[in-house]
Amino acid sequence: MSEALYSDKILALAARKVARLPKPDVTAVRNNPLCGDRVTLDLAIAEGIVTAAGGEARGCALCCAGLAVLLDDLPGQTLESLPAQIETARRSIAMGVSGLAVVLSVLQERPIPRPRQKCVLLPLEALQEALSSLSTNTHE
Amino acid sequence: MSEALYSDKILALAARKVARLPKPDVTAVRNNPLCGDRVTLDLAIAEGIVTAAGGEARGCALCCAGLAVLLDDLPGQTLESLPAQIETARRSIAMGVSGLAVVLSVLQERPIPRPRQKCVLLPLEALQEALSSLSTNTHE
Amino acid sequence: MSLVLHNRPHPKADFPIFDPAGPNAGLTYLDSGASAQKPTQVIEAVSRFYATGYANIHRGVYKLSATATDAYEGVRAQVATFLNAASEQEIIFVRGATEGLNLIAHSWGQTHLQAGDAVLITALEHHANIVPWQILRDQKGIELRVAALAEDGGVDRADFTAKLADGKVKLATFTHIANATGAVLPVAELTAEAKAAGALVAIDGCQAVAHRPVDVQALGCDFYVFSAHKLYGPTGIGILYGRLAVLETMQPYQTGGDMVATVRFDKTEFLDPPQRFEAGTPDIAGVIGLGAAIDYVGSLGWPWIEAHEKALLAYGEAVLAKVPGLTLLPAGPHRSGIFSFTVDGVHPHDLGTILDHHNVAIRAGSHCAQPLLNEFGLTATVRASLGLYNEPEDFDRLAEAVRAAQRMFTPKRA
Amino acid sequence: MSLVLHNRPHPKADFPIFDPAGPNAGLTYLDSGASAQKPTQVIEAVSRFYATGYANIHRGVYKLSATATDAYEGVRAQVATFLNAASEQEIIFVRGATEGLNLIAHSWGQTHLQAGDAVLITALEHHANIVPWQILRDQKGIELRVAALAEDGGVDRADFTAKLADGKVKLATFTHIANATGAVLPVAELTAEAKAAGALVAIDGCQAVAHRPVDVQALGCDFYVFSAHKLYGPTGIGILYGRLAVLETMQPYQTGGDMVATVRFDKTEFLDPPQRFEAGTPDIAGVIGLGAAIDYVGSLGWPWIEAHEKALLAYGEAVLAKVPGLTLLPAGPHRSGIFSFTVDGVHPHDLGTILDHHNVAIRAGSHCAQPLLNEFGLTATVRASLGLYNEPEDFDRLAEAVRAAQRMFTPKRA
Ligand SMILES: Cc1ncc(COP(=O)(O)O)c(C=O)c1O
Ligand SMILES: Cc1ncc(COP(=O)(O)O)c(C=O)c1O
Repeated sequence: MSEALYSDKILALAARKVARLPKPDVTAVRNNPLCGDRVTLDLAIAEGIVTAAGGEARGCALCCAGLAVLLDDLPGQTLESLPAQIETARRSIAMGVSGLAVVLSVLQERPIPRPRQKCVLLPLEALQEALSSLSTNTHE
Repeated sequence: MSEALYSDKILALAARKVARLPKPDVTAVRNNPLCGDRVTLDLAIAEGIVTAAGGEARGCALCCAGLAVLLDDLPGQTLESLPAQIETARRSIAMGVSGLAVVLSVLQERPIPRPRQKCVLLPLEALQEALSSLSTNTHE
Repeated sequence: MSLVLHNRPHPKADFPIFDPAGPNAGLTYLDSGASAQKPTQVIEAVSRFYATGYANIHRGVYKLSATATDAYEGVRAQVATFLNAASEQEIIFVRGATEGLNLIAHSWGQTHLQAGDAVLITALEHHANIVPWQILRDQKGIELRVAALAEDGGVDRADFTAKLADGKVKLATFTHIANATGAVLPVAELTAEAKAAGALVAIDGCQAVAHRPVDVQALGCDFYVFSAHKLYGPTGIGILYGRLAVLETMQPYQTGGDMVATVRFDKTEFLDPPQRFEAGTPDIAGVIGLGAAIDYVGSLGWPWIEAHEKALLAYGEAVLAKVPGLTLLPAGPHRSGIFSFTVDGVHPHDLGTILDHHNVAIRAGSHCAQPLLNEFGLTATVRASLGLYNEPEDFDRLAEAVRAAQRMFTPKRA
Repeated sequence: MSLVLHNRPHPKADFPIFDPAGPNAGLTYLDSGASAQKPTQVIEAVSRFYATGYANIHRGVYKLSATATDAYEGVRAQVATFLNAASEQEIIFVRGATEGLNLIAHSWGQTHLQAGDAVLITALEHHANIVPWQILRDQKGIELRVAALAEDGGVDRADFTAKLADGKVKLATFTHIANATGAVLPVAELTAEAKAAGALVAIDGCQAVAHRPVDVQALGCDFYVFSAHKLYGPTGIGILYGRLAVLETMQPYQTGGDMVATVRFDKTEFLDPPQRFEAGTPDIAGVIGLGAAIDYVGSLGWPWIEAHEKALLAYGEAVLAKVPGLTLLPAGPHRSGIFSFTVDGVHPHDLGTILDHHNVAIRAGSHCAQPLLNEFGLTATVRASLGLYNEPEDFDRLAEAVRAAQRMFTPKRA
């Protein structure tokens, strides 16, 4: 009857107030159609580096905590380094072991049960979408 | 390991030579699409009475025996009485008990296993088709 | 409250999943609306069939195959009796309700519907009774009408009537019991109304067959579908009942072996219903298991099952009413077997996970009924649904676990 | 002849249907081509799942459902390995081969074929690989071409080549092993030829998967279908392998729950393959049983299975050759697992019944391959087909029973 998944740290992260950026360079929105959850992610970027990140989540605690961690971790990262970090995080989550790598390091403590992995992934998917819409725009 | 179904009587009936009528009043053909068997039945009729019956079967022993019995039994029967007799025979066969009633009395001795009932029924179906084409013609 | 079943122990003991010495000891299972657990009688019927009587059916001349065929066809007759169909020819074995509805859309809809016709559903449908009609709409240019949700969570009867008025509706198809809320629809009245307006009627009985007797002739419907796995039977098998006169006008669905009379490369002739609609080797063992499930339900009897459920519903409603911040979705004038709710401040998925930590299995999400939840302004709820093995205590455990979740999500005062 | 399997007893002991103390004692089962018997390992995997791990999948947040989902998806990965598919996304669970072929005809054929296109089959097909294409032909005005039977009972390769020549063939679909004769088709060569001519290729692997390893990537085919019940697995489940790039271009088949991303009354979005093609609650227990069947076959290993079959075929051929008046249908250059024959003076159905009286279970009839039998000028044969539990003695019993039938039908000399 372990409720370990919902550690105080996670609950605090989930309750954290997050805010949209006033003038983002790129915005991405991802839905989880199965539960109706939605994550919006804003990035400000200068010279290939994330200078600020904002957003909002309508979702469960895991989804909100995931976004909060992401917003903490993103500023200062190079765009170049992000795809590999996303991939690592995705794989760790899927493996059911912890080790959510750099991006979601706070969630490392507990394996995420499979039915809930999608919740944690939603903010990452928004990030991925933001990156791909950036690169599309660059090429145009 | 009873081969009772194939009694000497049935085998003799199955081996009996049967012949088409030269000038039938009605002819019906029925196929069993599942095994390719085919029964042709000819009737000569006068004043509502079967005066002669002939036909041929390309089929298994049960089908051929069924036709032979039918050809024996039909002459002298009133058309009126046949539908009820067909129905009785059909029901007895389906019940898996014997008692094939009037029409197939010789087959009475052994229950016909379900997968083979269609074989015995084929000549009866030909008879039914002959009767219905007769009545259609009459009404025209 | 008395839930005693005379002459036998409480049926929960028939379900090995609840074995107190087994791996799921202490399980509170409140997800029978998604799928019901299986009694030993069903599990053993299936394994006994494989172990002692297995053969493919319909084509074998040997005893084993003939006996298997008799057993398979015997269940067809049994299902006809279970639904009070006029004949066993009206019973088609399908994979489940989803396939049954798709079969109707394809084999009846493709030939009988044309541009300008309408199909009427309700706002309370499962995706399985929405999407096949959308596909038809997009392919054939028919109109898909949706009878609105009433304030009380039932069907808006006036809207249902209005949407039949112009006579364009050729098929009205609705759920017997809404899987996302437990609302029991007045299916006999809706059927009579739709038939009077010249439409055929299909009923999605998925959530009904395990909870109340169904009489398709009394209902007067043309089609009725359900899945065996919600009736304590195996997965992979379900029933499409179709009125024979209607089935006879319908094209085949899947094609191949077992549904044809003659096959030539230029031309093929099909068998009559029900064989016309059962192509290929069916789920023979699934059918045997469904027969055992119907026997099992029959051994308890509807009076006990209905009384048991009535008592459980009353108890559950009382218990849930006492949980502050819990909002129950309304289920119209009559509720059956299902409570769908939200809890202030706790997301349904978090709630689901925390309930699981308390060994309470419920469903969280949209319950394959996104449009209905949207009507309530929601995207997800938590749903507790009942089976005949549930006990009043299950609601106590549910409520306790909900309170624990609430405590977790209440901001801590320092 | 040695049929010893090192380190374990002969696998026949794994199949409870042959229990010498059971109701089928003495059974000679030679109808595995219609459906194979099930080992205890499969029967118990299914009942254990129901008894200890059952829940609906994909939507539950609780452990039982997550574990069931993992088991279900684990079998998808296992099947991908079994067929050497590039990814488990290429594995779609269907009811059986019949549904797999119908799914291709509908979801690929409806969108990718148009009047003037052709589909190429062979004269050796099961009805399941004929009728769906006839339906498409009649609906869409495509041409259905049939590669002829060769003298030796194989495919007429020159005719196959000729029928591809004009580039109109968009899909070539053929059986791996002909169920009515046992002819093994040169599927790798046929596939290469059809692909070179610009066609996609579907292979009906029903009679192959239990007899030899299949490598869809080595074959180079776009689709491969089979039924679990012929692979010692449960009824009600089968596999459609589809190359991902092709699956991604295909429309849904059945629609409803579990295959949609979002549903609104005006518009619905579908999930990616394989989910796009799996509407509704699948045969979860069937999938678990299929996994156990693949494990079982793996535990024996292909070397043993193939050597065992080779020995049986040689023995069977020798025994049947000694029965006067018995004519074996030719099976091309290679035969696998099946003997189809007629006996002078004894109708196949009578023969089937008499063999049954001798406790020998074979199939009599057209084997859902009427066009092929017609090519041989026949409407029915008797077919003996092999499983891994067969022993050489089974052929002795078969031959003895055939002789008994011949004696019965020989006119008695007074
Ligand atoms: C070659 C072949 N194709 C297709 C089928 C159809 O398989 P099922 O009836 O399991 O769908 C069979 C089985 O009879 C077969 O042998
Ligand atoms: C009302 C209703 N209709 C249809 C279905 C679909 O049933 P299945 O998934 O067994 O095909 C369900 C089950 O989820 C249901 O509750």
